[in-house]
Amino acid sequence: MWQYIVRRLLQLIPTLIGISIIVFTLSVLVPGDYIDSKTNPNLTAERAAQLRELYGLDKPPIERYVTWTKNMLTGNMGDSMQHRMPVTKVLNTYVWNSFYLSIIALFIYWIIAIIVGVFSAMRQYSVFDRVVTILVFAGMSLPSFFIALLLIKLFAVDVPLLPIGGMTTAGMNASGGEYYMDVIKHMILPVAVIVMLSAGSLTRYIRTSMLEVIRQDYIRTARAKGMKERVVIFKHALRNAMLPAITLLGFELPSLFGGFIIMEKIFIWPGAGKVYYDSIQVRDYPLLLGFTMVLALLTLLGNLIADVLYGVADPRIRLK
Amino acid sequence: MAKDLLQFRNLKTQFHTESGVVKAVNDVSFSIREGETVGVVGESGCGKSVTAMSLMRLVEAPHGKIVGGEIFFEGRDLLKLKNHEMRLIRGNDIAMIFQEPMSSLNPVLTIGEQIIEPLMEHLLLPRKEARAKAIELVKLVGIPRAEQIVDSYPHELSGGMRQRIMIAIALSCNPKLLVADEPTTALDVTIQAQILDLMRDIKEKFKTSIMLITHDLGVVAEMADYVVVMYAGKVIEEASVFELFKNPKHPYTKGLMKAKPVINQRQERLYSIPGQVPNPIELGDNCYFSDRCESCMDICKEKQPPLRTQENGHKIACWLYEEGQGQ
Amino acid sequence: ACSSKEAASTPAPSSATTPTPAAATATPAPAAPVRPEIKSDGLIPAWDNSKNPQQAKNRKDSAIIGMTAPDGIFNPFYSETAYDNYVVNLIFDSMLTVNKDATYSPALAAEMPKISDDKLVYTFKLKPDLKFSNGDPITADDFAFALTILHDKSYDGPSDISLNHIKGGDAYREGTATSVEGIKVIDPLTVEITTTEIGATTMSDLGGYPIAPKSVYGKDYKQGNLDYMKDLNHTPIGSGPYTLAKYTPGQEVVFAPNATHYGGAPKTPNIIYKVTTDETQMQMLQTGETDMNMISVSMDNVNALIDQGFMDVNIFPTNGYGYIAFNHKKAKFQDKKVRQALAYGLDRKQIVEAVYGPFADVINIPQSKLSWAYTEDGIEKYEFNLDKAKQLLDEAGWVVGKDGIREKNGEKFEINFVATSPNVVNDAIIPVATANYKELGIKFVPEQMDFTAVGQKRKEGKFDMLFMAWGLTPDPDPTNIFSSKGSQNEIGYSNPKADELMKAALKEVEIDKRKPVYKELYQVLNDDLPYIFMYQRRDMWPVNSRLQGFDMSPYKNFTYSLAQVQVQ
Amino acid sequence: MRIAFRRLAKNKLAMGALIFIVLMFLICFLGPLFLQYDINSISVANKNKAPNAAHWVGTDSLGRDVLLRLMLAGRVSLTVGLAVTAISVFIGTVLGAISGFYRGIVDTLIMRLADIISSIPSLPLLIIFGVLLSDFKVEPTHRLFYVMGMLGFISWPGLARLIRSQILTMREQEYMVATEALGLKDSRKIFKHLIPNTIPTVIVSATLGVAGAILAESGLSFLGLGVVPPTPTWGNMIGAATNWIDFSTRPWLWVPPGLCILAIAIAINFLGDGLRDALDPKLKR
Amino acid sequence: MSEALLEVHDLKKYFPIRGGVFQRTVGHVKAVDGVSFSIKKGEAFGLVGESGCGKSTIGRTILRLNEKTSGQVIYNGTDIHTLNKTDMRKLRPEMQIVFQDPYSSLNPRINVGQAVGEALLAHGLCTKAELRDRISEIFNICGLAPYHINRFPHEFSGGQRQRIGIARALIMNPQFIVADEPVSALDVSIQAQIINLLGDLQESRDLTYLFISHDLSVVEHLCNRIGVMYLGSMVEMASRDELFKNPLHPYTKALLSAVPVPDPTLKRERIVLQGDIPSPAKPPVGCKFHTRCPIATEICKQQVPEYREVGSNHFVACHLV
Ligand SMILES: Nc1ncnc2c1ncn2[C@@H]1O[C@H](COP(=O)(O)OP(=O)(O)OP(=O)(O)O)[C@@H](O)[C@H]1O
Ligand SMILES: Nc1ncnc2c1ncn2[C@@H]1O[C@H](COP(=O)(O)OP(=O)(O)OP(=O)(O)O)[C@@H](O)[C@H]1O
Ligand SMILES: [Mg+2]
Ligand SMILES: [Mg+2]
Repeated sequence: MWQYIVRRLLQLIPTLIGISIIVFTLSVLVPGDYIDSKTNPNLTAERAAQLRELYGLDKPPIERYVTWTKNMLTGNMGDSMQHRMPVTKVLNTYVWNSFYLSIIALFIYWIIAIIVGVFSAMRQYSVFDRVVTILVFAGMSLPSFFIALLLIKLFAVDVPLLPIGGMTTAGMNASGGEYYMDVIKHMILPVAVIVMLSAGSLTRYIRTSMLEVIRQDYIRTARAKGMKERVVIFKHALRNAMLPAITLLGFELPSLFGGFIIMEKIFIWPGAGKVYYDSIQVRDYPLLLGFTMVLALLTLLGNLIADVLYGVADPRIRLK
Repeated sequence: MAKDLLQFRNLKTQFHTESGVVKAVNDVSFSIREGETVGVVGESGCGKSVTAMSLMRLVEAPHGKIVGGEIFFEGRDLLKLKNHEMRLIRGNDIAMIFQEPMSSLNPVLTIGEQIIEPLMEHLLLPRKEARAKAIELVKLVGIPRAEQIVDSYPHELSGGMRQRIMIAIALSCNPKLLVADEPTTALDVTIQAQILDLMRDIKEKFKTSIMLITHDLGVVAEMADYVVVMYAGKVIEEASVFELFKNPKHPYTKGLMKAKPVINQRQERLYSIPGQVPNPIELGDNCYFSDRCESCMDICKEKQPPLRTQENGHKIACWLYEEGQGQ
Repeated sequence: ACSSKEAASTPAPSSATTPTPAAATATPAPAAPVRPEIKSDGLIPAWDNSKNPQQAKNRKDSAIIGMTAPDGIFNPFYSETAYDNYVVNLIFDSMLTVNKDATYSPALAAEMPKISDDKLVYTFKLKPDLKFSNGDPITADDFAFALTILHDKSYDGPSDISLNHIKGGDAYREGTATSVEGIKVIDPLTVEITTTEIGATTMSDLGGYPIAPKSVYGKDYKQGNLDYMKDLNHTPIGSGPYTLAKYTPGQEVVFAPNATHYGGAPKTPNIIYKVTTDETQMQMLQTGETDMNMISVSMDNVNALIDQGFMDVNIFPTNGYGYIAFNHKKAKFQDKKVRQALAYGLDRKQIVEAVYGPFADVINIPQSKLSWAYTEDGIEKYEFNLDKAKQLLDEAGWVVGKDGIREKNGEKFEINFVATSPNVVNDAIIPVATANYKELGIKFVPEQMDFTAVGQKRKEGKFDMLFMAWGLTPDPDPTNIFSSKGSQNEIGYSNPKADELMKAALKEVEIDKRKPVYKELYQVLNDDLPYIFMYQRRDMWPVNSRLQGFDMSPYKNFTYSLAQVQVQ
Repeated sequence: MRIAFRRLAKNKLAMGALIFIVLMFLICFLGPLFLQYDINSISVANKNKAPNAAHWVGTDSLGRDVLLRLMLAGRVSLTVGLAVTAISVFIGTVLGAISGFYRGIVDTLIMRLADIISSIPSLPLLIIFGVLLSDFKVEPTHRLFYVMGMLGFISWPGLARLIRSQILTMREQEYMVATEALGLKDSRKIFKHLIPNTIPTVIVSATLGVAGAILAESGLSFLGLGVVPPTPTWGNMIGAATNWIDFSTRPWLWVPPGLCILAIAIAINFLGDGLRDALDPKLKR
Repeated sequence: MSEALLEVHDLKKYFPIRGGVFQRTVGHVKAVDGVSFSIKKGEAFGLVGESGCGKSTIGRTILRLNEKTSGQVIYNGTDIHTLNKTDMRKLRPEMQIVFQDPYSSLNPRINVGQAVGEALLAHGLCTKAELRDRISEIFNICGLAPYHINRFPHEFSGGQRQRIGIARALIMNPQFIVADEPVSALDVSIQAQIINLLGDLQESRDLTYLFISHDLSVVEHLCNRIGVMYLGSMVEMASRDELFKNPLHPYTKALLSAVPVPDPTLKRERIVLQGDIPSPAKPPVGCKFHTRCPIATEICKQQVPEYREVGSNHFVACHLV
């Protein structure tokens, strides 16, 4: 197993190089650069050339790639053009906000999805199952902004219980407990939306694998041992049914930090999603590339962790 | 005579399949007394396992279903119990050893965990004690390196080891009734002997009744007090073990006795009953064995013989022994 | 001039106007509130203050202004987006300040600068005893410093001071001089600036550069290296009415009053810029989470705001216009008749009305109706007229072919229309133009792309027609856009007559002398049609009626009067 | 296989769903022929009308008939939803199965490829793709097909990993040892023995994918991929509801497309459930 | 008898024991620890021994369903473990196996007709048209009915599944079959039928068996030669008659004495094995059987007994013989 992990970690290197080449190439191919994206028509050709030189955008792509990777290796992701500060600092400013939101939502929707998925499998084709199915697909079929606006209308405008958006009350100066309460209040709606959107598909996956598992002979054995139905379901069946879900858990790692573009925009949550999106819009390559590489690394690690966990959780698997 | 612990009364279990209804258990009645070992033998596919499964109420829903009859256990009809009441009986009062040990063990839980569970559930042992007991049980069924085995997974064990684990689980709570569906098929004779001894000990110590399903007539002879012979979903003969082995009456039973190879009595060719079991979907009103019976009569092709008690408490379902029909 | 290339759907927030000042509407509340009529221009006053939500009423001494998130570059030399500029405007002052009608008056300057007779030398004089918020005095050195570093080789901010042609500027940039020759500090309050070329906008440009304490911004300065500047982005120090109290990225900017401000301490001590987005800015106004916000104008939005009852709704023309550009490098568009035909043949009124209702006007020249340079004299209106369009096309030699498509020299008349997306105007142009041009016998083939990609297509000339919008500046000069060598003239438009007129207009400094030149220029452009000019729309600033005292116009955004605003 | 179809045919819900999907297609492709409105005709006077006799589902902000747009949108959305899902499910299943089956170097290569694809931000990729299509002068009406391929291509890694993980477990089962003992070819082992056991997951992934693909398409139109206005899609019709006023006062603009997506997603789900049950030997109803 | 079809030389198969979260290898189960024997063409070689002693592992390693740890398996002159994938696959139809656990060796989603027939098609051994007949035929021989063809594994009883496993092996017309407990779940009548069948095939087609079973009566009936295993090693090997008449190793003796007799009146003396059952991970030094051997002496605890020929073709590993 150690050997496997070490080998996988070594594989990260070529994979990351591959990704870096591809994303860099993409950034070269994407039409326009930061200067082009500027909304300043006063820009003369000379001035534009001066700026490109200052940003190093006039150099040939290969040279830029080499400098960029060299800097990356030393942990220097360069300066964001749009934010005029080091990319690491920009990320540090926004990524954690996304993380808090995601991690809480993640926690909630995994629990919900597991419980609901299990019950709709247990009562397959019951009314409960049908209703859940329809709700799941309603969540999938409606764009995320839609649910967000609906909740805002219900709980922030018609009955002003919760704030419409933001992470803290404007101009608030509190700290400590009061501050956290305020943040939590602002979190409720976005978390609710993320949960509604994400729990659905997970529920379906868990339901399906539960359906497969509960008909296995060893479930019969567990029943024959007189175990409580709860134990039969949540220990014997769920353990096996969760195996595929581990893979899904691996995907969550990058999304924990990547943010949710639309959610963050609607709820004015100062997260990384919107910053990332903007970086594409204005062709802020250092930020775009830096963030992409961070996410790529997280994706790779997430998958690696999922694979390792999978091998641990399912003793039958032999990873090679 | 001890009183009946378990009674099957006209049990009927059916499976709905694509091509029709399989009457796997078709009107089966017999009983098991306290402290008694009842051997169930019969043609492969005749419904032995399904009978046992029906007793545990574990017939696979939705296409398998108990469609009729009663199963009385200590005076209560198991088929009428609520689910949670049934649960308390399973594993505790009635324990079962399944025929297929591989698929019957949970692949992602360690052996130990699977043995510990019922101990904690029914005997309310704390985990540590339960584990100690589990190791003890594993040793009891003759598996070496018990300490390691409890931490390993089912797929790492040999067929016989898995089977013994199933036995250990079944024995763990000292059930009143042990349903053993071919418990020793994968065991070599020395271990088999050991296991059989173990079962006998338990039977003596706790007055456990055993329903022993097996093909090995030797095992039946050694273990059973009473034998039930099934064929195509029906009981065709039952008697005490001595009576049955001394004096098998039903032509099928006779055939079985003849077919068994015996050590040091090697023949060039083994006897086997000619013909095939009838299709359980298209069962008619005839005696199901009539096609293969050497002494088939006209009535056999028209009417089913009832199960009737003859002398020595020997019950047979065969027209040969019906008054006015026999030779 | 400097205008800004804007995606037509995003309002250009740097300009605004209120013909009737909001303060003037503070009439005593009538007994039974009456819902006012919709106006397409001007102020629709609040009519039922009782609806004002408690949340807003609870804020006694502060105002919350909603806007798009700033990037956090609160450095007067580098701030670039409108939203960063909203912040910078409150913290920094410059020599001159803009008036509602696009003229200028002194701010830090004691008086309007003196201009030499040859129109090349400008003398700026500071008010005496001015202080920055950190207590340092404001001196001529600070002004000279500001102008100097804009010349630095490593300066990569948005300003382009080279356009002002200050003497010795190029030498400084190249490093052959250690100071800019044309910037001379005469005494602690006076600076004399010498330029090498006459420029109509030089005075307003020079007077508009913000002034920051050299003691802070120039402490680590070495010629050719401005790297240290980025560390100052979050700690601005200036002389404006407010200072920065707290900045939470993506959330809010909190300001504190600056008692040392030359105009005295602001009347509303606490200002908060709260980040909002399109989807929820209306709701936030409604619940009182914000007091004002720019909302895109439409019948729906105006109605909804009036319904709220407690909003003073300011509507005024946007300082900018939308247009459909031709690719003049393509042969078919070099013929003026074709361009005119395409203008006549497009039902602009329908498009504009569909998108903006009464809140936009079809225009025919590239200038705001509020500008002093605007004219309707001798301007063709290009009213929708398919027959005229057909006739012009026939004259141009484009005849209808067998398949109903016009052709000339074997070339089919097909228009590749590149549209930015998402964009509400394009959503209307495409169906209308497809239908209209089909009538003319022209195949209209639209495609959509993200904004920067369209910009790239435009640059590379890979399009036939495209829709975009320009923002305008107080000064009407359009040289960049329409002169043959204009930096933003990527579409290849060229008209020697127009070039000449633009040059002439810049050689004059007085408005009266420039006005007739622009009139002629607009007549030429109106006839020649470098673009199909589409519309000038409105901006809308709803303000919670708690806040009184705003004085906005398309040229003077809300930041300039914020210090005078009072909470009722 | 034939048995499976027979079983499927017996499942009323699944058949109902199938008929519904076919009907949807028919209505979307034939329906517009029966309406007298034209997609390009906009009418300011008629804008934002609630449902009425002339416009059964009302009109939009440009005065266009919503019903007509709904049907035209359905043509695109249905095709896109189904095609993209089919492509990504196909690639995902096959690659996932191969990867899990062979492990070792093949697994490494495929999974690293999956990693790379899931790491590359799709937005720039799609922007470039849009520009390329434009530069190569691909007919705007044909671009959709390329886009479907592209979307399908970038969305397979998730399913592939899921399938792979299941195959990893399955390949250790005794019945796979049995196929080895029988000397079956690898392709047969994969396609006949392993993939059928992953059918439930594949079906879930496919049913979830359809709605996702329909919505994803709306994002693509903005990048110059996908359809060009005035052709609508359900995704960008429902996108109109981002506007607060439309959202709160004009439900006819977004309820119908929303319902269409929902209905198609649920129908496909029922069909998928039916298919899964039909293919499941242990379940007979 | 003819020349050896299969030769096994010093075959070893160790399974790693994993422990801890990261599943490091903490030891090895020596499932097969240096076993040699050979089987002649047309011979039925019986393998008996304690449960878990490595019989199935030998069977699977011979067919290369496990990779060996060391040793050689020579089939028809070629070392099977050196073949490449394609050659191995080509060889497969010739060598078949009946799995010990019939249920798990059947794919739950493939109906049994297909399960039995697919390999025939895959190897081009019959045409599609013939297939159904071939399956019906083999089903019939194995005591299954044609109406079973479209059913799925879970719809069968244990014995029926076992017969499906046998049918799947036999339909290929192999040269060599590893039969791992092929009749354990069958009632004696069908068992007899199957054993007769195997015997017939052995004669008519010169079929060779490695027959693993716990049922000594069956082994006696079918096999020409028998090997007795204990804890991964062969402890005794002799022809049928010799072994049953003259068992030499104490384990073999214990085994024979433990066979249950189908006569309830007869209570026989059994040699009951006492003592700890050793672990294949840590086999005892000296003779592996010494911990349970009723007649063990000092030397047994120290020295590994040599596996030697004591009579004509009678091999045994015991110090005391
Ligand atoms: N799930 C099922 N669906 C359909 N038929 C079934 C199912 N389970 C069992 N059967 C049928 O029911 C009959 C009885 O099966 P059962 O397992 O009880 O046999 P058995 O007596 O235990 O045989 P064996 O000795 O071979 O284990 C068989 O004919 C079998 O094919
Ligand atoms: N995959 C595996 N991983 C680890 N250990 C294994 C594995 N397979 C078998 N073993 C071990 O190898 C030993 C021999 O197993 P094998 O299955 O060959 O026994 P057997 O002789 O066939 O027994 P039985 O008669 O009970 O089937 C056992 O101790 C078992 O625990
Ligand atoms: Mg059975
Ligand atoms: Mg075995």
